[in-house]
Amino acid sequence: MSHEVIKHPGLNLGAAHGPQHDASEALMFGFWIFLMSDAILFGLVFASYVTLVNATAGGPEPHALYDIKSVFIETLLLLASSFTFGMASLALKYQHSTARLIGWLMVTLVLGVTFLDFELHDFVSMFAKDGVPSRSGFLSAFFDLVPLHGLHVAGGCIWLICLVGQIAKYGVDTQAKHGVMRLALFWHFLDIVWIAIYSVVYLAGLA
Amino acid sequence: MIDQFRDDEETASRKLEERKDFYSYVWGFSLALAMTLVPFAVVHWGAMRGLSLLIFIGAIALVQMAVHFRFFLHIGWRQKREDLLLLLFSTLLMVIMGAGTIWIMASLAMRMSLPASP
Amino acid sequence: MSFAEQFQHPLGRLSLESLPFWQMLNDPTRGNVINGVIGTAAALMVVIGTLVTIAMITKYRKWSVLWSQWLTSPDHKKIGIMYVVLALVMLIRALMEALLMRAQQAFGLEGGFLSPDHFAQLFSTHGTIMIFFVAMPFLTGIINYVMPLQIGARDVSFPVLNSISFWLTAAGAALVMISLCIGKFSTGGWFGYPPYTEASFSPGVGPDYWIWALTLASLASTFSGINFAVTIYKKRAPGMKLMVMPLFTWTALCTSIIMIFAMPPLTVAMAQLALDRYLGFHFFTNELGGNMMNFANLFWLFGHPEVYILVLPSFGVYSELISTFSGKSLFGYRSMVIATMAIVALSFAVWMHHFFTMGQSANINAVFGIASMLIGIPTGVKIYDWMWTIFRGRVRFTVPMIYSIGFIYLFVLGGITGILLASPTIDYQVHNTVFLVAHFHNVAIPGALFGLLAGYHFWFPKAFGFRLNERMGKVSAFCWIFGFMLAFFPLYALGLMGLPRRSVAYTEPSYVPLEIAAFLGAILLTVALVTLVVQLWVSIKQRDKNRVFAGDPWDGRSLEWSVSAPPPEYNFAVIPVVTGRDAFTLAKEGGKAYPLPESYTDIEMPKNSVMGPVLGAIGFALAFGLVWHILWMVILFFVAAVVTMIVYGFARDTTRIVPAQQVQQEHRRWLDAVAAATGISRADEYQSANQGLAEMTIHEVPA
Amino acid sequence: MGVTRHIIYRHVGPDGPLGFPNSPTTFSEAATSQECTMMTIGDPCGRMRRSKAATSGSSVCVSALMLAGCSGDTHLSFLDPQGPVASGQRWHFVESLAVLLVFVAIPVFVLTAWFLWRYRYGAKSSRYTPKWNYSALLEIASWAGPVVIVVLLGIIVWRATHALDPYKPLASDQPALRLQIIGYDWKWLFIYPDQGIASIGVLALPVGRPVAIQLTSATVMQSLHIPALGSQIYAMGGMVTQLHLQADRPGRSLGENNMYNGNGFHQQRFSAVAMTPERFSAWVDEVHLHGIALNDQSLKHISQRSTRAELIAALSQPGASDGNIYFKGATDALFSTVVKATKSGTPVAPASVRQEFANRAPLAARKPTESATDKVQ
Ligand code: HEA
Ligand code: HEA
Ligand code: CUA
Ligand SMILES: [Cu+2]
Repeated sequence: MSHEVIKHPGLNLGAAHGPQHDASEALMFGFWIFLMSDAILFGLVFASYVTLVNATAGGPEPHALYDIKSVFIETLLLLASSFTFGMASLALKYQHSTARLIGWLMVTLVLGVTFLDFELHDFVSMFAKDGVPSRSGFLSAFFDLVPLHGLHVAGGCIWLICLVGQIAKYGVDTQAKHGVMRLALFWHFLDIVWIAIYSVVYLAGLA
Repeated sequence: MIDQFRDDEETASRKLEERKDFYSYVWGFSLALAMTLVPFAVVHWGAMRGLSLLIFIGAIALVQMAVHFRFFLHIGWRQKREDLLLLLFSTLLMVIMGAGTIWIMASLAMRMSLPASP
Repeated sequence: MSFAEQFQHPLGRLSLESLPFWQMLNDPTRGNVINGVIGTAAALMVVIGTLVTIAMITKYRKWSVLWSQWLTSPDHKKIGIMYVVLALVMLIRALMEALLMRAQQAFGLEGGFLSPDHFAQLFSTHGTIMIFFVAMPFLTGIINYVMPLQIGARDVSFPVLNSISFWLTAAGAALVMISLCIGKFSTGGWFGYPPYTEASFSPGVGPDYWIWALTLASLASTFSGINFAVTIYKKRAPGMKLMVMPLFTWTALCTSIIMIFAMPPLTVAMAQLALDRYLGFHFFTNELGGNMMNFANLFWLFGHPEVYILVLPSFGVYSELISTFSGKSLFGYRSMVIATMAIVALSFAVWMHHFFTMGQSANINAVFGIASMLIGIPTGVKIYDWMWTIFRGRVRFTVPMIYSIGFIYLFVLGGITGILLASPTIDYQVHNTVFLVAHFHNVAIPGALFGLLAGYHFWFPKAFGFRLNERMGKVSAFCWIFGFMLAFFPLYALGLMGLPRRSVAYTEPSYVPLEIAAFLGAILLTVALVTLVVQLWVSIKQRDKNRVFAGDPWDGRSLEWSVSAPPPEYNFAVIPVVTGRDAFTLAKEGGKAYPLPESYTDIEMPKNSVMGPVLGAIGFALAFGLVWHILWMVILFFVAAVVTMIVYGFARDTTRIVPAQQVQQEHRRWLDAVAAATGISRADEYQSANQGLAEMTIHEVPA
Repeated sequence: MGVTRHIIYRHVGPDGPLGFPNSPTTFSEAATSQECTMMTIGDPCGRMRRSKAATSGSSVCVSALMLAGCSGDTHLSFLDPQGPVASGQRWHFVESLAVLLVFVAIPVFVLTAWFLWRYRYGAKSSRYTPKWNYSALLEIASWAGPVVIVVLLGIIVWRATHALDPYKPLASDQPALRLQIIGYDWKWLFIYPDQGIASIGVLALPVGRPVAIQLTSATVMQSLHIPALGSQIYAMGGMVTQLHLQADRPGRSLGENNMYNGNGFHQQRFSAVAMTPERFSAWVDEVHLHGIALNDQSLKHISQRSTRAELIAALSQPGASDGNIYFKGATDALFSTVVKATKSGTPVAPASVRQEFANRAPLAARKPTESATDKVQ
């Protein structure tokens, strides 16, 4: 069993799921490619940020704007949500009860929404310190990069709600399974992007 | 009877697999947690400075990404070839594009500032 | 006026002034009248064209057929054809603009008849349309049609996504078209460098039209790329290993890879420019830390790989054609594949050669210059391998082959000028002169478009069941080739004489003769296009004489020739098993080309889906609202888009079954027709006798 | 000209850069106007004809200074080089082209034609090997050939790129002439900081002396290009690029902008006129005597979006009547002031986003420049 080739990134359903496992291969591969394309997108937004980080044009600088504690909490929230999503994936793979699957998904959702809430607070406090995107090239780049990740997370949250809705309506059918599996990839991927933001924007910015 | 036995064996192996999968997430989570905490502490309490700090942050970040890929996204050597190749190719492109951009922009910035004295 | 206020008016920035004839009526100076008349005529053509189309469809009661058979169809073959039709419609506009530009420049000594502003819109729309809404849809269409057939698949991996891609492209095209009727298009060229395209220098709607049209096209291409790549990786027929795939499929795969990775930089550039324009960010402005050089950097990170998106599928077509019409298997298959992959990799590493003159260090310039030249190596390998394929073959000078020969000669010249441009030292002299214009038309037309045209002639009988008129095809092909030479070779000389690109007029009398020659060339190109249209019309009239239902009119080599023409919606009654390269030729040689299956099974096919048209319409409306700052439209259609996708997530039961019995019936009917047909030799290819069954004649002729 | 309302700017000025009416020069009016007439007739390209806007008010044209520039055609191309940079580029171009034609084009052209003929369908006796698709020798040759060519070209390119880097000062025993160029829509302002003068429409250069140029733009991206003298380089707002040129002999070369920047783009041309050092200093003196003051007011006019002809009309001062404009009182500080001003823009202060947006000019109010230029065209 364990010598089986893993068919696609993320937790594989495994042979126990029969044709649903096989059918996931192309779908997951497609989504994986999409994520790679998205990764390039983020990479370039990062590159833009790096080229503009010194272009403060006399406006506020990273030190004056970033709140490392809040960012640290956000990081923990996201990390925890990745773990809880992992638990949801396990519930799916090992066919635990639907309630358990939904439960883990909801915990993940709560963590995600809390993250967004913290992030919004960060932005608002930056605004108050004249840290608005139209103030300088640096702030433009910041407000391109970090909210872009935030938007992705928000999209993930909406998707998550829809999946829960689908499960409520149709049970854990093929499409719901594939949905959860793709969202899992998406969620873990966003985590990786956040590590880059955490390190490049915040830690390095305050270093 | 034999069927029953086979089923039991299968459940047992699935149990085992589940444990393995579960610990993969636990490991991933703990490692990631550590790698979030350490650079945070270093920056927050100013244990390092300048370039070495930047390198440290960067290195830890890379390791943490690898950890996420391994334990959360389950990317490994038993992967289908195209999944792994895709990841490597994307990484290559990201390096070319990112490094190229920074190289070019830095050169331009250097050569285009207003000369100090006329 | 604040941001909120800008968006406050229910019609946003829309007003009567946005109509093309408004200025002419209010201020009837000579220049305004000329521009107004041309603009109004163009707008009328769009409006009338649309109305006539709608009227005709209504008159012949074709709406429901159109809707259920085409617009909502997830069938890759139909989507492919719709892409090509879209390309053709857009081509008509872009070609007319090209003609106008050439006419303007021919009379451009001291003025001409167009205003600079009008001319700027012409080159901007022409470039944008040709790249994004002619070449891209055309090649995407051909890949769509041919690739699944070549790999023995029933459809692409994500048929509905395919339809969505098409409709997003169409929405982008519609946005460019409507800019003729309402408002103006950008004047910043196809790459629209800021700060010129920033709100402070181009406050109008033009750049916004351009931004959103490109964004739609870019999204669509990303999805197409993903779709094709997954299809090729996961849906090949048994035995079709990667190194067995036909070369066109290889190039389709490589093109898809470029689409997947080259579109993000464009999306980023467009998004950042939009943020600058709409929300006052400072990515590319002069002031407050903006850095327009990064726009150039991002755009060409996309732009250079993009030109290989344009040319690679055509390389694939040439490979198929030259092998087929030389009656010989392709020389150096492995080299060809490696070369194609090398081009993909290199294409991402040379983008800076588009701005050698921006001022970076000589080291960087030299590195990127030499990297650009490296592309000459794999490209050269391809050229040589095609030559070795002809070598010791039996070449039939059919229309596609004439295009291929024109390609080899002209593309090598265009490639050479590319190599010249890749030398920073030379580029410092000819950058942004018409020498550059000559270069890229020289590679884009003989390289990309000739290939697509050749592919059109090659696969037309497969798609529609009858052959195109050969004689007119030849006339058209020669007009293309010589028209091209006449239209663009003079530009090399003009560029060396210092004429900048995008000049509406000039003061140098010595430019005139060359400009006139180029104008005549453009007329000849128009003749070529007209001939092409007439050819289509004539061929449709004569279609009964030229039917090739059996499906293999040219002694084809890959799987698409092994099914009927046109193929059934499920492509293959039974998925073929592949044993090696040139799968169909192998089967023919083994006498197993038309096997009779023992049994048939039910085939599962995707149901029609309204997602494509609906998302296309929403995308169009959203973009339109953004362009004109119509707030309610933006909100409404943004919500609509989200809701649509959510609803689609809840859709179940999206497939239907084609019963085995129906498959059997259709397949048997075709097999009977094949049995009834007589095989013809290659000499009789263009006779009515060609019913699509090739006589197997492989007689080696020893030295 | 009469056919349309376009005013295509002709090079009225270069040969007579100092078209000051009644300028008390050392040259007699009679002689110069006679010469003008003569040259007007003799000019094969009709370059001496003037657009109405440009000539109005000009009755005298002092062209003796520029005789050399007048004597032939404008040099358009680097294939007709007037200085060391352009001739280096020409040599590199010819060399590369030759390599490519001889080793790439000709073999492909000849072999393809030959193969096509020999292995045409009707040819019964030529060899036919439908299955033959591999030959190690041919494969190696197909890869190795291009590799060799690229290596060869690569060496040439590496050397040429470094040798002809536009940032690299030219070797010379004379000190370089400093020049600062600011791109405006749609004209270039040439500043001679050490001479304290400036000009629009004509760039005067002393022969044999390197010129060290700094460029910037007061508006959008532009590209300065004088083909017969040397490289082109972008000029960008808030940034400074550099270019080094030299003219070897007296003559007039075409200068232009190669980066599209709006309606007046094609009129953003000028003449680069190389002259002997003596004439150059005479020219400088002349400008000092008769130039317009380069002050806030004239700068305000210059920075409008206008063509040179429109600018002349707007300045409505003598000293601009030959189609070129000359300024005295140019300071060294002007260039860096423009760079800084463009870079900083108008700082925006507000603390809240709402106010931030409120500060942006209304779109409607930003329009007029376009219609203003439409009129002229
Ligand atoms: C694929 C790209 C493409 C193609 C095909 C063309 C085709 C043509 N182009 Fe253009 N052109 C561009 C891409 C292209 N162009 C770009 C990117 C620019 C730069 C814009 C800018 O400055 O920003 C430009 C700019 C440009 C200029 C402005 C030059 C300047 O800046 O000074 C001119 C001037 O005359 C010109 C002329 C022509 C002419 C005469 C044709 C044609 O007449 C040549 C004939 C080709 C065709 C008619 C199309 C091919 C035929 C088909 C696709 C067949 C379809 C058939 C079926 C579907 C069955 N082009
Ligand atoms: C289909 C499109 C297409 C293709 C295939 C190419 C192919 C190439 N292009 Fe071109 N290019 C464009 C479309 C294309 N280009 C466009 C649209 C622009 C302008 C955009 C704009 O500004 O608007 C442009 C601009 C452009 C520039 C920028 C110039 C400038 O802005 O100043 C450069 C510079 O290096 C360049 C180089 C090349 C090179 C080296 C190749 C090579 O790939 C060519 C390789 C082919 C050969 C060399 C011939 C065959 C080879 C042999 C027979 C083997 C032996 C030869 C050697 C070893 C050398 N191109
Ligand atoms: Cu020469 Cu006036
Ligand atoms: Cu390129």
